[in-house]
Amino acid sequence: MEKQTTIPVKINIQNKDFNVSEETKILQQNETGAIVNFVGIVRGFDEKNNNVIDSMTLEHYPGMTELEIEKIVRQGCQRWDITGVTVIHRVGKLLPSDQIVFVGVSAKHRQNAFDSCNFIMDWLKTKAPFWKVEECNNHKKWVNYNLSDDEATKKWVV
Amino acid sequence: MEKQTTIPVKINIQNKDFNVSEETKILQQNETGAIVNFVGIVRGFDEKNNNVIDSMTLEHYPGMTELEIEKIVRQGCQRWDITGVTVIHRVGKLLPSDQIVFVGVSAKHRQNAFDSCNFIMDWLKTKAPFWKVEECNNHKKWVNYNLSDDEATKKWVV
Amino acid sequence: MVIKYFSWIKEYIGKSEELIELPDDITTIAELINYLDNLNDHYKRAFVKRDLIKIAVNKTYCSVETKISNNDEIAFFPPVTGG
Amino acid sequence: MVIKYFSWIKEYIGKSEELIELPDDITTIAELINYLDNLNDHYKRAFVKRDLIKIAVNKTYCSVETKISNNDEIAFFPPVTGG
Repeated sequence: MEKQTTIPVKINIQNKDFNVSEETKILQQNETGAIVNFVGIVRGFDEKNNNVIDSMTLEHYPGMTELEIEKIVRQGCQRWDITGVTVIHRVGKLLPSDQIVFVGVSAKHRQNAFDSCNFIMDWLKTKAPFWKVEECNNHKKWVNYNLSDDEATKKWVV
Repeated sequence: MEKQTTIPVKINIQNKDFNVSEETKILQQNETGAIVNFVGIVRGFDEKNNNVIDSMTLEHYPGMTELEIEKIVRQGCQRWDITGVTVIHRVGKLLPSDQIVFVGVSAKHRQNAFDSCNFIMDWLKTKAPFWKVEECNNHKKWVNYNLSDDEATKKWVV
Repeated sequence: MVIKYFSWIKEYIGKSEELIELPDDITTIAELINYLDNLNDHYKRAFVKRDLIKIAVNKTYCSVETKISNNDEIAFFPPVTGG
Repeated sequence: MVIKYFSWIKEYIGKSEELIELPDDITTIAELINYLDNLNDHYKRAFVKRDLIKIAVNKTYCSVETKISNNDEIAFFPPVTGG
């Protein structure tokens, strides 16, 4: 029997901020007992290069970004029994401590919500076409990708 | 070297509802890059017994509840590099689709936030002295504990 | 000694809390349960599933072997169902 | 054929998008990269780390062996860094 995959899915790429409470309410469906939210925050310090960050600008590949996130969400829906998914990713200029990404999943049971949210976030990090440039003292630097993000996806290979 | 465990921790047992956005903001510290929130929702249907639920009332053991949650949070702080923890659990009468519990963890890196939030929630389920009574047609029924909740804690045994 | 009861144990016994003077010959939780069990049918009914019952002494989980004294706060409750 | 460039590849090449008429003898992404590489130093610099560069054809990830035609939308970009 095929798994039900026709759950409410919301995917937004936007400049504006998001409200975690409102998104949590939207994720609630009839049978929801658990919601897990991931919120990514812009950090003011680049640990690897020992740099302070004044701001960061995100660009993306309109159209492909949404398609890639849809693919990841579809895999999550097939793998876990969940009742709703929301992915919001901001683009444009952001400041330290700004919210940058929201991944929320609702489910009947909590472990499905935890695992699918973690799964979607890990794959988003390695597949969704976004690029960050960090700004500091009028100098800009494209952020290098993290090998550890590729590593993180390995736990989902069955 | 001992792990830093003096991070901001908030533990509240309360009747009133909580605001997920506000709690998310409070969790943000200087170095926070990731926040994972768990929100538990009152379900309107008891799957195991095939019962509709009109309302549910939660009682707890004042004093011991806070102590047990503190112990769990302390273990989480020792095990993962995290920057803030909030646990809010409601007591009293709740209706289906009400928010019942919030566990939020902030960290520099996302996997620590995911794992410690999951850990705290699993142990809260089996250790924190709360009891639910379900009400339906003026009939009340104490909720039985779930063996699967004991099972869930086993993944954290190292 | 303060004894607290929660959830259906509280309902079976008919009170949420009571103050008792601990008899001298009772030194462990197991002995306290036997003592309460013999008081009347309400206690007997509450302690029928005694293997299931959780015990706390001074707000910390403990076992039936735990030593107790008259200054302790004891609590009996079913497995927890929060979250 | 539309070719899109992102992040530092866009900056090296100096444009985010261009329209080219695909020469008849170019049938794969690998051949297209060689063709662009020979146009001028800007492309050459962008494609120096070509093993690192990600490729999409019609908004789907693909490899250098992927067959392409003049109606396709091609994109070249560095490993992604969102989230």
